[in-house]
Parts: sequence; structure tokens; C-alpha cells
Amino acid sequence: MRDPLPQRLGESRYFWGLSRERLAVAGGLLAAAAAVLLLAPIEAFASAPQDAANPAYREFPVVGSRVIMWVTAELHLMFAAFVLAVPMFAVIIEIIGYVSGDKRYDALAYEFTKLLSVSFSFTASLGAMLTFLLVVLYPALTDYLMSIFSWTFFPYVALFFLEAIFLYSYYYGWGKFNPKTHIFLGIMLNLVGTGIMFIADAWLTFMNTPAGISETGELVSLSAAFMNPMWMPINIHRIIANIAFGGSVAAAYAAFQFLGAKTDEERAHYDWMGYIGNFIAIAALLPLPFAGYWLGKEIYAFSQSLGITLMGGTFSWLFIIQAILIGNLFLAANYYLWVSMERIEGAERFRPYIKYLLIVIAGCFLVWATPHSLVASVEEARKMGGAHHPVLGVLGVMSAKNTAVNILILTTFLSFLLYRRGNKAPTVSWAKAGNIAQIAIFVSVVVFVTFLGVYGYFVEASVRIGLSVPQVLSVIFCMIAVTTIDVFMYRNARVTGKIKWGQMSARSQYALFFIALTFAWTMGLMGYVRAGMRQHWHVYGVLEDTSVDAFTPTLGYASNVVSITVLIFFVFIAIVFWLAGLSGKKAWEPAVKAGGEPGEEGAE
Amino acid sequence: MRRALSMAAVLAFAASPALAQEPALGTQAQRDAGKVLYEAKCAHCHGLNGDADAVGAAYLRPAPRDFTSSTFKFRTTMSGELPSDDDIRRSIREGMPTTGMPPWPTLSRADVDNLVYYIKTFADDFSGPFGIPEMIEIPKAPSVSAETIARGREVFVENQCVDCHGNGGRGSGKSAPTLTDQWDYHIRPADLTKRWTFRNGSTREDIYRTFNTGLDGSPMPAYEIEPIEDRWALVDYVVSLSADEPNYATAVVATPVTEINDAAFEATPPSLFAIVGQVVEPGRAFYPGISAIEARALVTADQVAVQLRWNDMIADTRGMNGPDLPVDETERWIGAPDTSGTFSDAVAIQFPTETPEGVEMPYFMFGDRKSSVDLWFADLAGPTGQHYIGNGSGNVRAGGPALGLRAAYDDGMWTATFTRDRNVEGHIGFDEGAFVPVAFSVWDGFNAESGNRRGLTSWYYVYVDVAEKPSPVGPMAGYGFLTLLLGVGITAFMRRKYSGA
Amino acid sequence: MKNAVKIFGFAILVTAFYSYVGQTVPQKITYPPESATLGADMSSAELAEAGETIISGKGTCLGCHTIGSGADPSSLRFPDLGGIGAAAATRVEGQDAVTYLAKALYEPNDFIAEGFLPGMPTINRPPIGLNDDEIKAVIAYLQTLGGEPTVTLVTDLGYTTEVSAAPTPGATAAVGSGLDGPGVFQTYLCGTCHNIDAAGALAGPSLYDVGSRLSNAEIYEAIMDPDATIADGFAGGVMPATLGATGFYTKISSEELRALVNYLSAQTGG
Amino acid sequence: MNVLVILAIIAVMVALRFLKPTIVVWAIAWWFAVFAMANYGIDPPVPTSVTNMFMAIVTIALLAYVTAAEGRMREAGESLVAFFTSKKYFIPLVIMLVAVPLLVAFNVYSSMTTQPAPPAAGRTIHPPPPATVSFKGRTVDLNNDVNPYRHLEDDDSEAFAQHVDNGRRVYYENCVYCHGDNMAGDGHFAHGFNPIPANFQDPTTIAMLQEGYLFWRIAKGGPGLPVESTPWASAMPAWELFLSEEEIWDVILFLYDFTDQRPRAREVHE
Repeated sequence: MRDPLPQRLGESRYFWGLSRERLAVAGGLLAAAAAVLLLAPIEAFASAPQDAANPAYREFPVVGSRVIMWVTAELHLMFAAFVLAVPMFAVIIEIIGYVSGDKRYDALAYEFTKLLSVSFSFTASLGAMLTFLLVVLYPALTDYLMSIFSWTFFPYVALFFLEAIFLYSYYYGWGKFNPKTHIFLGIMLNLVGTGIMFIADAWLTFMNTPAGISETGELVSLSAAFMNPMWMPINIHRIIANIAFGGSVAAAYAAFQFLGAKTDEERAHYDWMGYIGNFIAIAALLPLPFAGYWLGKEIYAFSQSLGITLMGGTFSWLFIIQAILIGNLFLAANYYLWVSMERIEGAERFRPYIKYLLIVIAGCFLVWATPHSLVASVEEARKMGGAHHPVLGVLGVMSAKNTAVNILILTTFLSFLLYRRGNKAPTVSWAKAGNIAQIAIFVSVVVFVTFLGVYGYFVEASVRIGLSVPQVLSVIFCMIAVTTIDVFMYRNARVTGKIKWGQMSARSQYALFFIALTFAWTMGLMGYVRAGMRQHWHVYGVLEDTSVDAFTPTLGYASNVVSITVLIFFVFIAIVFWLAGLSGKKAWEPAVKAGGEPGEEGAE
Repeated sequence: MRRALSMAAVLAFAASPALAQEPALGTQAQRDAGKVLYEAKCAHCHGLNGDADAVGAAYLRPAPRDFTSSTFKFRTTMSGELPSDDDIRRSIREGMPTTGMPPWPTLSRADVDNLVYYIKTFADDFSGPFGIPEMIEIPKAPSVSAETIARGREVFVENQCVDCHGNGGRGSGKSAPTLTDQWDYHIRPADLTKRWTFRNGSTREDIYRTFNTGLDGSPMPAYEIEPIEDRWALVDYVVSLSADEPNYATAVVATPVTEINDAAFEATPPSLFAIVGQVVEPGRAFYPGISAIEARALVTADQVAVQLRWNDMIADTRGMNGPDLPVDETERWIGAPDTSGTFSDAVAIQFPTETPEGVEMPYFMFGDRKSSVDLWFADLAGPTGQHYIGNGSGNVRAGGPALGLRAAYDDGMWTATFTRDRNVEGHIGFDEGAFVPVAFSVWDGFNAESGNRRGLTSWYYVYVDVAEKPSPVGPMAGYGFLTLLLGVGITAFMRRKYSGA
Repeated sequence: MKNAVKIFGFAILVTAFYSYVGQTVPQKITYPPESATLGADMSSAELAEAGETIISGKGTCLGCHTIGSGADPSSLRFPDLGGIGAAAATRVEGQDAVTYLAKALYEPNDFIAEGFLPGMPTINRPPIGLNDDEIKAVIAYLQTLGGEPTVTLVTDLGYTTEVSAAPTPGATAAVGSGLDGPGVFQTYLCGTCHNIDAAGALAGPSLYDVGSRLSNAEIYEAIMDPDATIADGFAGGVMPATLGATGFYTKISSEELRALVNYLSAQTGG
Repeated sequence: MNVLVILAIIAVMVALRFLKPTIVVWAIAWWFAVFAMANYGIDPPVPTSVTNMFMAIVTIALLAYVTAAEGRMREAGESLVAFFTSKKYFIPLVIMLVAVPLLVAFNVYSSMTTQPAPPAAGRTIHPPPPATVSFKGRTVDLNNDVNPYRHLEDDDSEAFAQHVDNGRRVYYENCVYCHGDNMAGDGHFAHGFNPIPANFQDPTTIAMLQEGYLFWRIAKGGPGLPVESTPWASAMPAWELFLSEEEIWDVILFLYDFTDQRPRAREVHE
């Protein structure tokens, strides 16, 4: 029953003694072929008449079916996220390099892409393993999903081939094609990758919010099943999260290289790369909570039960863990920026502000992590007069959390702004007025956001949920407006000091690892809640989970599984880094030291 | 001193609105605003016309105030007078504990004013010549001392307070069972050992006001005790009878002893639990006669004993009682005292029959079909305890291990002590260090409580204390020493490494 | 290499920290609802408990039957189930209680208790569609009414319901638009309680002449709000409870309803 | 809020500013300031579980601050070294070396001698409702069934007022004992129960929920709570035993009407 092929793919002995390029091509094609080979029998299996003797479940030895599926799916997802995200910013950086004519960007994009090909093989292998496990361990569920989605597998496979073609031509074609053709290849790579994700998203969102089926679960409308209520929110959420995650892993790669670097030039280059990767990660992190709210809202609209399971039931504690994770992310990102200011001459003048930024961040962090219903002993509860604390209870609800997140975002943005100005002084005549305008925008948006947060306590729930929209819009407005002013104000700015790339402490690089680990852990946790909120359903409300794993495990147990998954992922990714490092060392040009810091334009 | 006090009183009088000669009735706009608020928040109980003829009135005891009666209990005015505006304000703002009238802290000052003006339209007296009531003086309170409390006790006896409130102040005086209010409802004298239940407030000023003005409509008259120091002495005595707030517990500690006797019980601290009416099964919708119960517990090597104490106005030892007696569903409220001797007082302790697994417990009302409870039941008309097994309030049957019972009534207080073997096959055991879920029920026979018509608690715990506790000295010294070692180690390391610097 | 070890150690530290955070929140396992977990290792008593839920829930038995109502049997339309656990063994010569109850559920119209009319739906068929395990739970519960349960999930009742090809457990009738009136009538098992081609009343009044008695609007109301007007001699509450329990109101589409009303209004007797 | 404590904390921090202490002292001072604020500044005190989490966050933040700049790192390191090696700090060092072990010993003592607390469980206050509940044999779809009388608010205000009135009667007959006259969860018997009855005036209770959720909680009560809401100490009765469906929907209308709140609206997909 067990097909050895996909397992063999993961074994490393195949890698010895082969050139990396050939290996990568072979791996990618093999994976694609394996996927097709595996899908065909599934098709046959699905159309075979139902036999009562066919078990609905098979048990995986030792760890059990659930855990092996869980870990495999999560690893697949993490690699896929990385593979989908890296081309996005690789292409963008390449375009910047092309437009600006600065070779460094091109080299950076190439460096990012180097991480890609091996990761792609890993992704495909894990995907094959996932499919394989699904067929073997959950035949009834697989059958059912096949009965709904069989037709979507063909475009999926087709896109998969295209992805392989575009990816390898993009990677190997570096410097060999006309730049415009090459960029076109990169864009196509992204489009195809996104398409793959969209199709796969439909399968899994269908399990949460099934649509387009009859009472009895038969397919009525494939398009409705495909575009089920959660599909688009998940797509958007994932695209953004992938970029954030990809950026953080790329930054971790740079940090890894930085710590092992032998020369100052190397250090300077990898310092810069880590900065860019982190910048991408944090920039993508900022809109993520908003996408998350949209997702949650759609789930609530689909079913109150599902919505309350997600936000109000046992999983409400999961969001406290999530708050700690995201709070840590913001804190670490700010920390990295503050440490980074050390290498900018002239940034000392902003150092006194850091403590105020820290106080605001810590305050928002505290608010965000305050649970609504508290764990309290009977005496404590009696003093509070219930499970809700009269003072803290106010901080436990959505209005407070939304406000805290928005201010957290603004503070992080402010940190970046200060970093950016570190070694510059504006030369335009209206600099003072510009500064005042920026401060005015900041203050008024903070006041507005806080006002809406407080106002939220006095209106009914549906209005309150609606209030998050103006909050978000005002924050986005603030960021755009302030950035616009900033760009014009610092045009032709006087450079007051150098950026000493490479003069970074090891601490800052560990902050980058910390961010990557936290991102991966957050993804794992969110994957758990997305699957876990179905509770004892495979397909919510349609196909019941009657296996031994039908119960929802504790958060502690889930945390352990996520931790192990994250560690496995980083071992795998370490292999990817190592393989990527095997290629020649001359893939980049030494950073040019004159003129403003690189990466800034990449940011905007 | 006296002079200063009366000066202050005169000044206060001069400043009071009573001298304005016109009753304050508010503007039409204020009264209209008050009407809107009244109809939204108050009319459910006090009636659209202020006559307490409303949907809520039928279910609340004491009944909501009838504003048209011109009779008000809580005043700062002379007996028989109307209340001042401030009195009405205070009643609204602070509510009345253990009644249906909650405090309304969220209403603004203007809202309350408007309400007062509107409420005053229900009775013509407010706008007539009686609309300006004569206020009593509340002088500044002198300080408390053991002497004033002792003097207070004398005043308490001299003024026949014991007739109603009882010798121990537990509301068990000899005339207590016969008392009725102006509308012929039975009324109980306040239990002075539970100050937090005073409807007119529990501060010294509140108590002073209560017996100086009397509670109109109730049998509580106004007292004019001279000299004024004696009034405050009486207040001090009443205050000395109880704490400000009930110290409700969540667990009873069963103390290990070698022998179960009264002295051992007296040596253990009691745990107080609030008793509330049964609100679930038929027979609900009544107000229990008992408001709290006090528990102590002891264990010996082979016995467990639980002692319960509660205040009861009168010991009903005629008639009979039982946890399984059928209840007449239609009867909602005993309007007149039931002294026919149909039902005796009774009490029950409830444990799960088997130690619950995890957090799942039997339903707190005599268990459920799935998990049963043990009821240690005492019909206080008889000398023995009975053991019942409950599988739900409608499914209680006698049976189970033998129980020992001692019960006595003294000065308004029942004391009942149950004993059982510590380990009985098939019934819950009392292992060292265990938290055993426990709940209590108490029946007041005077209040016609029987079967499901009873006062009860939800689940609490009996903690069986460990007989031989390990001495903390060893671990304390160990951990302390380890920490010290660590500190010294760090210091030595730092000094060695950096002493040159 | 030294860096790699350090970084790996750092990674373990960070993940361990998050694992720890995960342990500090309340740890709760959420189990699927009881009805979904009929396990082979359940005792008869546990099974009976599950059965009680099924009887009032999915089984919709209490829409028609009563348990220990104490009413005069002749005033009841359906047998009272009080004491059935004891009575079941004595109903048919040579059949023990379990066999009798199983037969009564799988082939309900085979043996009709004296004084009652046939009309009980076959319980393992749509719209109720209990599965075999659930039926065993129901039998265990019925046994407790006057007796001790003996059935467990391993008991062989001599009946098996073929698992339908539809993927849903306990599949219900195929519902889709495009059904004609008689089709709707059949699909929703109206015939279980109502005669359509003869005058005799079953559980509910005969509908063979309903078209001449009621207008379209009245028929519509009689379906959607059955208790608004109750035919003489019939009990209120039965039809809304039955239809509600089978999910009729949530499943029926407006086209189907229109078809049904048209079909019924065409029944003018004769 | 305990204003005196807060003022004292602020005063100490301001005073510290004039002493110009080192970064380490600042960090420790901040840590204790937040600790004192959480434990004594807020009334009622913050539960231990939350204080622990707060302090963890504050610790991380302070560490981040100290290590974020090379200068501060150096300063912190130097002052630590000075504390351990300099003669100037000899006496404080000795005090610390003695005080910390004493504190540890005291902790051991108090943890060994205090009575253990009864088992506490983090209850889930708003457990997710099931998709459907069975009410007297009828299935109520909590997700899709709306309050059948809610529409009267717009369509027929007189009929709506009648339903609210009926709800008022139901409330006073059944609910007022616990939930109180003002619906603030402070009724006559409220003090005797744990958890205390729900406070409907609180904007985080009924205003956050759809009416189906209230229907579920009222109909099924404490006994119908799912496992994750254990321990089932809730004294809320299962009102389906006493009330009709209409009465439950009516009392829901009254709850919202009295508290001037509106049920959470069903959101429609765009």
C-alpha cells in the first residue's frame, strides 16, 4: 500500500555528488511527476464503487494519523509560503535594480532566488507526501473531496508544470535573457504560483465553510464550492502572510551568513540583505491583522457557531498566545531597528525617543495580551465580582485590541521613520512645516483611533465591528501621507553621517532569527486554529470526523506539535541554506558605500 | 460638646430646603422626564400609577413600595411623616440589599431628581401641607468603646428590643413569629447579626436613623432614647454584633482531631455560605427564611463530622419534613405566618456519591440521572439523621450508610452535627488532602419549606486537611542556602573576573 | 559550525518558550458531542442514555409518542411508551424484548398495538434515518422504561441498514428542485400520517378531499403553521413537531412548496 | 483604581529621576512599579495569572530596552560589575545576598503552609453554540432561525409591544430572582451562585450575541453547557422545561428592549 517514491525523494543521499543545478531540476521534475502519478490513482480510487469493507480511516503508527498529517501539512505550507513569497520580492527587487540601474539589487534578487530552487523541491516532496498520507489515512475524506473537486486537479497539475518551467528558467536564465524577458518570466512565475495557491486554498477553505453543495453533501455548483465564503479572505491573508514569512526567512538566511562571514565586505552585504528581508517581513506584517479581521468576519457571517468557536470558545485562549507572538514580533522588529540605528552616524539624536516608543509598544502589547475572561481563583473571582475584571475587562474586548494593534502599527512605522532619517538632514525650505504636518497627522490619527476605540464601548456589536474599518483606513492614510511628505522632504537631503553596514552586533542577528522563528510558530498556530475550529468535522456540517482523533486537543498539546514542526522546518531550511551556500561565492557585488543607504528605495 | 452639636444641627436645619415653606415639586419638564425614566425602569414593579400594581410586584418579597400609600420606611423624618427628597434619592441610588430593589448607580443626579419629582406626583400628600416633613437630627457620632457597647446592650434590653430581635439579636424574639406589616403580610425582625442585610443601610448613621425614625408600615417603631449618647451606644452595640460584610467562604476545612467533641469544633474557624432560594424545580418562586449557614468540619481516623449552624426565627419541631416531599406548585408566597406545625425545620448536606472524575459534578440540585448525590438529612423534629440518595430533585430515595446526628436550638440558632464513618464502601470517602464537593440545603418549617421548596447553596468544597504536615523548616533552609550559595558564587565569579577592572 | 549550533540552540530555546506559553493557558480538550460517539465499548446503561437523547432529538419519537403520560390509552393517537421495557417481552409470543423492539423499529407496521393505527415511519429510512447503532441505543433506552437495558452495540438485532452511497452519515432523502407535487408528497413522507387517496384518517386527517375544503392559502398555512387551525379530533402540536424535527421547514424549497400546495388543492375527493 | 498607591508609585519614580540612577536601577524600578501597579494599584487586584503574564511582557520589554543600544549595554554591564566588585556597594551587596535567600525561604514557607485553593478551572464564558438544538422535539437552527417576532418591530409595533409585554411577564416570573430588577445580574439570589448571573447591562454580554445564542442558553441552561464550560456550576435552569418557545423568544425581546441594546445582526456575505 505504501508507495516508497515520495519518501525516497526526501532522502538526502541523492544529493551527494551531483551538481546543485542538475539536482534541483531533477528534484523539481520528479516531484511534479510524483504529484501527477499520485493524483491519477486517487482519481481511480474515487470513482471506484464504494465498498463497505473500505475503512474510513487508517491509523499511522506511533504518532497517529492526526499528528503526521498535521506536521506534514504544516511543513508543506511553510515551504510553499516561502517558495511563493520569495519570487514576489525577488522580482520587485529585480525591477528596482533594472529601473535604477543599480547592480546591487540585481545581485540581491539573485541571492534570494538561489534559496528558491531547492525549497521548491522540498515543497513538492512534502506536497506529494501530504497527498499520499491523505489517501492512505483518510480515504473517506479524500473520496469526498475528490467528488467535489476532481476537476480542479487538472488545472492544478498544469499550473504546477508551468511553475517548474518558469522557476527554473527564471533562475538559470539570470543574466542570459534580455532583462525585460527575465522580469516577465519572474512575473509569470508569481502569477502561476499564486494560481496554485488559490486552487489549493479552495480545497481547504471548503472544509471550513462548505458551499455549493446540497443538503446531503453532493456537489451542486463547483464554482460556489470553489469560491466558498472563506476562500478570498484566506487567499489575501496568505499572500500577505507568505511575504512576511518569506522575508523573515530570507533575513534569517542573511543573519546566518552574516554570523559566519569572514570579511567585512561579506558582513556588509549580509547585513544589508538581512535589513531588506526584515523590512519586507515587517512591511507585510502591518496589514496582516486587517486581513485577519476580514477572515474572522467572513467566518462569523458563515456561521455563528463557527465564529464563536473561533473567537469566543476555548480558542479564545489561542488568541492570547497569538497576541504574545505578534507582540513579540513587533517588539523584535522595533528592537532590530533600534539596534540598527547604532550603525548610522547621526542617529544618536533619536535615541532618547526610543524609551517612549518602547513604553507605547509595551503598553499596547499588554492591552493586546489581556484576556477578556481571566483565569482566576474563586477568591479572586469573587473580588472581581465575576470572571470579568472591572478594569481589565475593558481591555479584553475587541475595541481595545483593535486600538492597541493600530497604535502598535503606527509606533513601528514611527520607529522606521526615525531610522530612515538617522543620517540625514532635510534641505528643503519647508522642512519645519513638513515636520509639524507629520506630527499633526500622527497625533490626530492616534486620537481618532483611540476615540473610535472608546466609542466602540457605547454602540452595538455590529456597529462596533464596523468601526475597525475607519480605524484601519485612518492608519493607512497616516502611513501614506506621512511617507509622502517624508519622501519630498528628504529629497536631496544632506547626508550627515555614514551607514556603517556590517557593523552590527550579533544580538541584532539573533533578533532576526527570533522574528523568523516567531513567524513560523505563528503560522503553525494559525494553521491549528483554522483546522481546529471545525472541531469534530472534516467538512464542517457535512462530513463528520468519526475517527479516534475527532476530539480537539489542548492548546498545550498543539503548542508542542507546532514547536516540533517549527524545529523540523528550520532543520530543513538549514539544509536549504547550506545547499544555496554551496554555489560560488561571487554572486554578489560589494556594496557601494557612497550615497544614501541602499534598500530604502526598495522599501517604497 | 453638646453645644457644638446642637449648633451644627441648627445650622443644618437652617440650610435644609424645609424652611423654603414650599415643597419642591420640580418643573413640569422635570416631572415629564422623570415619567419617561420611571416607565422604562421602575413601573415594572412599582406600577404605572405608583400603586405597586405591576407585573413584577407579584414575584417580589418584600413587595415593592406603593407610592400612593404615603407610607415610607426609610426616612430621616419623624415617624408618620413623608420622606425628604434626599431620602428618596438615597433609596434609589443605594437600593435595598436582599430585596428586589437594586442600586441604580448609573443614573445621573438629574435623572434621580426627575424621578423623585415624578414619584412625588403619585400621592397628593407630597404637594400638600405635609409636603414639608419634619426632619430628625443626626448629630455627629461619638467614638466607640467597650463601654459604649456594654451600655448599648443595656439600652437594647431596656427598650425591649429583645422582644422581637431576640436576646442574641438573631431576630428570634418571642413576638417575632406574630409580626405583620400594615398590609397584613408576615414580616420578620431584622437579624442583627447580619448587618449587611439591613435594608435601610448598615453604617452607624443608617442604624441611628432607623430606630430614631422607625420604619413606617412595619412593626418597627421610632424610639426616642435619652440621652443622645445612649442612642449611639445602641448603635455601637448593634454594630458590634456583626462584621460589615459577610465573609463568605468557598471551602470548609475538615481539621484532623483525635476525638470529635464540641471543644474541638469551637477551636476550628467556621465557614459561612450564602443560602438562596431554589430557582429551578417546581416549588421555586419563594423566598427562603434562612439567609446563610455556617459550617465546621472535623475528621478523626475513622469518622468525619460536619457541624452546621444557622439562625432561625423559631424552632419548628412539630410536623415533619423530607427532601422528597411533594410541593404544591401553585403556591408562590406564604402571605401569613404558617404556624400550623405542618412542616418542621430540616437541614441537609449534599456530597457526590462517588468522587467526581475531572471537573464534571452531579447537578447541584440533588444530583442527576447519571451521577447521584448522598444527602445527609436531618428532620429536626426527630432525633436521628437519615441518609438519602438523590438522582435529581424528583428522584430522591432513602438509603445508604448510617449517620449520627446531634441537634439543638438555642437563642435563635440551630446547631446540627452530622457524623459518618470516614470510609464507606460505595460512598464518597474523605481522603487526606482531598477537596470533596459539598452543598447545603436548609428548610424553614415556619416558612412552609419542604421538599424542593428550600434554601440551598451550589457546590462548594470540604478540604480534608492533612494530619501530619511536613515541617517547612527543612525546605526553607535548603532553598535559602542554595540561593545564598548561588549569590555568593556569582559575587565570587564577578570579583575574580573583574577585580582588576 | 559553532554558529550553527548556537543558532540551533537559540531556536530550541525560542520554540520551547512558546510551547511553555501554550501550557500556561487553560488546557481543555473538546470532545465531539455525545451522540456522535456511540462506541462499541459502551455499557447498556450508557447506551440508554445516548438513546434518550436520540429519542427526543434526531429520532423525533416524542413528536408522536408520549412516555408515562398516564392518559387513558384510548385518548392517545400513538402508544404511550411508559413501561414498554417490561411489556415488550410479553407482546408477541416467543419474542424477547429486544427482538420485539427491533422489529417495531425496523418494521413498524408489522405489529400494530391494539387500538392504534399504522403509520409509524420506518426508523432507519429517511427522513429520520437513524443508523443501526443509534437504533440500538434507542432500544436500550426503551428497555429502561420498566426494565433493565441489555442491548450493547455488539448485539445482533438481525437487521442491517445498507449504508447509502451518499457521503453524509445518516443520509437523508435526495432533495433537489424539479420535484412535482406527488414527488414532494412522497419525499417528505407526508403519507406516513396522511391518507391521500382514501378517506380514512391515519395519524392526521385524510387529505383526499382537502382541495375542496381549503383554499390554496389555507393549505399553505396548514403546512407552514399547522397549529393555526386544527382539524376536529386531532391533537395540536404533532405536525409542527414532526415536520420541525425532520427538518422539513429548512429543507423544502419554495418551488417544492408551491408544487405541494398545487398538488393538494387538486385533491378534491372521489 | 487605588489612587493613593498610583500616586505613591508616580512619586517614587519622579524622585528616582532626580537621583540619576544607572540603567539597571531604572529597569528594576520600572519592573517593580508595574508589579506594584498590577497588584495594589488596581482594585480589585489583578488575578495572579494575568499579573504573571504582564510581568513576563515587561521583563522582555525592559531587556529589549537595555540591550537595544551599545551604550546602555555597556552601562548596564559596568554597573553590574561595580555592584559586585566595588567597595562602595559592599553593604548593599551583603544586604542583597542575605535578603534574597530570606525571600526564597519565606516563599517556601508560605507555599507550604497556606491552605490549598479549591480546584479552579478557566471557564469558557461564551462557549460556541451547537448549530441546532432540539426544543421539545422541534429542531431550532441557531444559525439561521431568527427571532420570529423581531420583524414585528418594524411591521407591527402594537403586536411587538404585546410580545415585549409577555416577555416582561416571563422575566419577572422566572428570571428576576437572579438577574435582578435592573438586569445587572444582581438579583435577590445572585450572591449565592458562582458563576454569578449574567449582567445584561454589560455591553459584552447580550449585545455581542445573536438572538439564537440567547435562545440556546435560555432553553438549555447550565445543564446544557458544553464540556468546555465546565465545571457546570452554573445554576441557570434549563428553561425548556418551563417555558414555551414563544415565551423564550418574547423574553429575549424584552431583554434587549429593557437594556436598550440590539442583538448582533446576522452578517450577510457580500
